[in-house]
Amino acid sequence: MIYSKTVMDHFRNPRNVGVIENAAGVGEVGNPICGDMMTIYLDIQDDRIADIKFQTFGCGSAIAVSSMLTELAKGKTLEEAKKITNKDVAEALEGLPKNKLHCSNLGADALQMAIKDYEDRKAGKVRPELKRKESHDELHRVGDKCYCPYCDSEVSDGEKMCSACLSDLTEEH
Amino acid sequence: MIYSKTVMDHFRNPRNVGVIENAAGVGEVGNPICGDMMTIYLDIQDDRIADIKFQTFGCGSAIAVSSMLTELAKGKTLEEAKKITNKDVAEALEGLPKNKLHCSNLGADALQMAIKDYEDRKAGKVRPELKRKESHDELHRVGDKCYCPYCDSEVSDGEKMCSACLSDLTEEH
Amino acid sequence: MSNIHLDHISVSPLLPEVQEAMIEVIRDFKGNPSSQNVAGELAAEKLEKARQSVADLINCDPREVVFVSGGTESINMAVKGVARANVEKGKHIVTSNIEHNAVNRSVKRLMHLGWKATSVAVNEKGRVAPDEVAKAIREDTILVSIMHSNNEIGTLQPIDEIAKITKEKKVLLHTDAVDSVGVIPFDVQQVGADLVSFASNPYYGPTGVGALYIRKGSRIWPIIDGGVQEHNRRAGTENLIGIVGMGVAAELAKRDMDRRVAHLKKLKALLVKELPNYIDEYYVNGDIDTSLPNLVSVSVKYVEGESLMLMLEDAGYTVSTRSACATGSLRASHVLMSIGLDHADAQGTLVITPGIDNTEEDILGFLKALRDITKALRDISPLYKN
Amino acid sequence: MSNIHLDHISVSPLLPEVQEAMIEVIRDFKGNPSSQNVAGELAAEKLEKARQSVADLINCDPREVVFVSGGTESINMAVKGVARANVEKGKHIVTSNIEHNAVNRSVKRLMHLGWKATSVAVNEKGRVAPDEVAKAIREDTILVSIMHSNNEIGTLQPIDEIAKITKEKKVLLHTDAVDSVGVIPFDVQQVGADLVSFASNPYYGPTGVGALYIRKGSRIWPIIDGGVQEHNRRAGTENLIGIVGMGVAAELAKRDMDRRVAHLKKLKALLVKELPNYIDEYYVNGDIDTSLPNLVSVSVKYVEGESLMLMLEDAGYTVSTRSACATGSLRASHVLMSIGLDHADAQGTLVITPGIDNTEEDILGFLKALRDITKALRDISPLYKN
Ligand SMILES: Cc1ncc(COP(=O)(O)O)c(C=O)c1O
Ligand SMILES: Cc1ncc(COP(=O)(O)O)c(C=O)c1O
Ligand code: FES
Ligand code: FES
Repeated sequence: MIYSKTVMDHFRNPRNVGVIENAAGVGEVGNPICGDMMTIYLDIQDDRIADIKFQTFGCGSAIAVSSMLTELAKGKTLEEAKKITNKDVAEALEGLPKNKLHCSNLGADALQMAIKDYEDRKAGKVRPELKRKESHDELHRVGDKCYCPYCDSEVSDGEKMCSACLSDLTEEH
Repeated sequence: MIYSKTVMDHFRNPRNVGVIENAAGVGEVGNPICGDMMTIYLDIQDDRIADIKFQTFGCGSAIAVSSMLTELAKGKTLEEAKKITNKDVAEALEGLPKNKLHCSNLGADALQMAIKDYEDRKAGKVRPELKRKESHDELHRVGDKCYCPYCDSEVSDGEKMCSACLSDLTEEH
Repeated sequence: MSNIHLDHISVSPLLPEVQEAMIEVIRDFKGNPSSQNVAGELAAEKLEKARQSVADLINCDPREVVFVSGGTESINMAVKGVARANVEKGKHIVTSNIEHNAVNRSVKRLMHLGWKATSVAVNEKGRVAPDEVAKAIREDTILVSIMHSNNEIGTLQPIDEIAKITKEKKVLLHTDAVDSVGVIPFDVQQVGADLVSFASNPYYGPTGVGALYIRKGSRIWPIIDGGVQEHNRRAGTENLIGIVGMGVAAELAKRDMDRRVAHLKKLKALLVKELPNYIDEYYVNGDIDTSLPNLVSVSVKYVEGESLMLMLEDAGYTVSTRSACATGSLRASHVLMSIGLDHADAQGTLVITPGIDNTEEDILGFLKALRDITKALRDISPLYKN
Repeated sequence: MSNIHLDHISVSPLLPEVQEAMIEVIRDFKGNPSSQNVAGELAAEKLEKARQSVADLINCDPREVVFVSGGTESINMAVKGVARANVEKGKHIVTSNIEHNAVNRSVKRLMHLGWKATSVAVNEKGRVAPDEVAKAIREDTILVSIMHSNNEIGTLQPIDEIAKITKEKKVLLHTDAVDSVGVIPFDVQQVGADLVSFASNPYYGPTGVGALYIRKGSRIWPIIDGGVQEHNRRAGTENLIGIVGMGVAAELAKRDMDRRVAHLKKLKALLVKELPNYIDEYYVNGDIDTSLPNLVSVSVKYVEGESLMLMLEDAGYTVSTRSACATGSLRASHVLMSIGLDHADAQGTLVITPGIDNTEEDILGFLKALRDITKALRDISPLYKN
């Protein structure tokens, strides 16, 4: 497997799968273009995540990220939960393949959106139609390196074309 | 071996090797650029080739060609000998590799030059300094096909450049 | 746990005869086919024997076969070599929108260097209409490159009809037949293409070896320059071990072709017939009537392909997927998009490619596993409302 | 009759360990390194293990190693790939006049497409002067390509000194090290080249497989486009059998390097020392002090190389020749011309390349055969007057 044992464990036996009816907060990210959609449902009691569930359409990495994220978040106060980053999730999973990093970028984002949704509603804001967040634009740069968003090869900074798949990179650079 | 059994036999045990002192006719062809030089010596009695010898600097094919040529010519009348062609020699050798055809082009040429040398001398012409005949210019076309004289690949007629070795073929075409 | 391999499009095991032939070369490796000595001549004989077997497989003259390092190099050589050799005539190429990346990226590379290309669209079964190809050919077109069979959906193209057009218009025709040659009957005289790219693994020979058929008289440049190997058309000391393997595989493919095709057709028919008894809400992609006998492409709605594939692997069945996630690319397959699938459905696409050693039991076992796993994944999918 | 192989430059037998490793892959051929499944991962592991062994052999990061189909492809990729990727900077290449045809013809191909090249002459020992390289570099030079060791005369080039120049002038440096890597110690950090082409057979691995070292950050384009293999730098399903063989050969070459070099040096010294006791009127070509330990080039006056070689083969000794006749070319070797041999002498040149299994008896036996055959051929040569 290209995945770590922990990833495979969460993928095969995902924790906290499902829907919370009338959830206090809901967050949705991703889109099926990248093959990846994630919905997080929160039950909040006393500013604490009493329950959390997810639904995911996505690859092994995306499912494992969702599962691990819910485990990390469950029981935490909202303040604590806000500090959970995508990096935390990836680390808890003992690493993700480089070309799957964008899947792991979704997990924490969905959680933060769900928390924001809860806070917005509490503040009496009209709940806007849930708009999925795309994550692809963030994928170009990982650490101090650039990767072609089309074929994932390393490209030099400033390059106007990916030399491998010949895609246009003028937007990125 | 890329050579037929007959070629190898004549190469390993060349017939009629050597020099005829004060030969009645001498013919020299080839040059060391192509790696190929051949000298034919004739002893003529009653318009008949009483003896014939050769010296050759060249590849297996060139040596076998020389040897076979002397066998074919020995004992023939001059009129008969004049009819010996390079093709006859190649056939008697049961074929030569395509890229060695130019070696076989030398044998009969050397014989014809030796006969001419004899006739010129008999006619009282001053014997000109022996000038070796080059054979490379003839190598471009074999049968109805053209071959690059530099790398021996087949080239289409009219092509200005060999597509394989990129040599200029404007002179040839 | 036992593993049932249903992913022959990714890799096929080597036939025992192929193995033995390769091992023999390995054990007694001592001639360079270009050397003028006894060992060299024996090596050259092996090389030429393989060339004859490969030529027999597609019914051509062995001198029209150039050995290369695989399907990809063969395609690169055909596309770039023809483009380079014919600049005086023009710089336009016609291709289709479901080609393998070896064709796509070769064409893209050329476009970056000033060539132009027209990509002909396929219908919802993945077929190219010969008319469309005819319309796309211009004064300055020097090459039409349309694949013979598609590696994701199996659809076969009417290359013979396209060949009539290209012949009339005096344009060279190349076909990527990597998944056809050795798998289904392929006679280059009937197919009519001027250049045919193919490999060895699809018919149980080694990977990393392939060939390009070049019809006599076709103008093409080498793309790998150097020594005089392959009649100056492809330089480099030969991969003799691989080439011998390819030769034996070709010989067996020709010998067993009818039997193999009949067996694979039977397995495919069973799979397609039984599918509705195991899952619902799916599509079978491509052209069922005119397609490879060893390939079934299924899009399972509401689930993603990589997770489906991984769970099937866990259950003992190896298949492949065309979901973006599995390939490390961020895009769904261009082939599935081209036949009109939406992104979510394309993401849930499995490519099932049985081989000659698979049985009907394998197919039925696979279907059971697919049923259970589809259910499990749909249960966690936000797209599935039941 | 027993055959003594003294032609390792043309082909070397596979080491037993290499054979076993390749046979193991053949027997259990079932994963595609790009596939996301157990078999695929095992295949990928084998691939990466080989990459590590190859990287260790030349002392680099495995990510700087791209597997290709041999020395020739590696050279084509380096020369053409760098040229293509750096057109904005310029279109001028510096090379030498004793390069292998893979470099020569790659450069010629580029020249046909508008690039310019300067070929630096070598001295009579076949050495390139770094000063000359410095002088040849222009504003628009994007690549210097000078071979590490010459395959006809064995001379080693001062690539490390040339690297200092190219580094300072910010020009990429490629070296064709096909006959050096695995044969003599080769540390890419010391050598300093940015791109290094090498193969596998020179150190008893299979033919048809090689690698290109690409120093991190070097601008280069792929020349074979398609799938995502080799980190998108070289497409095509991998020749796993060959690559595994190369990996094991690399491992053993590193392990046994000192012992092998010492043995070959001893054989070479014996051959060179004893030659005058067997034949007269000959030259040893190249730079005796700075050259490959496994290669002796001898020009025997008044005789032609192919006939010499064929008769030696008859007598049980395989060597190769650089005479035009033997290669099917009509020209004497450009390398021998470049070091100043005249045509006739060049035609009588033998390249004797002992291997690690040869003995001193082999060398002495060869010398005896050479003596007798030289005499026989001189006796029929019109050039020899005794
Ligand atoms: C110096 C040199 N460069 C390049 C090559 C070409 O390598 P290959 O035959 O592996 O393609 C060779 C080998 O024959 C060589 O000796
Ligand atoms: C249709 C098609 N074309 C080209 C290729 C590339 O062939 P190879 O992997 O042998 O380079 C493949 C194989 O994977 C293929 O299926
Ligand atoms: S969901 Fe996009 S790569 Fe995994
Ligand atoms: S003598 Fe020139 S090729 Fe034989």
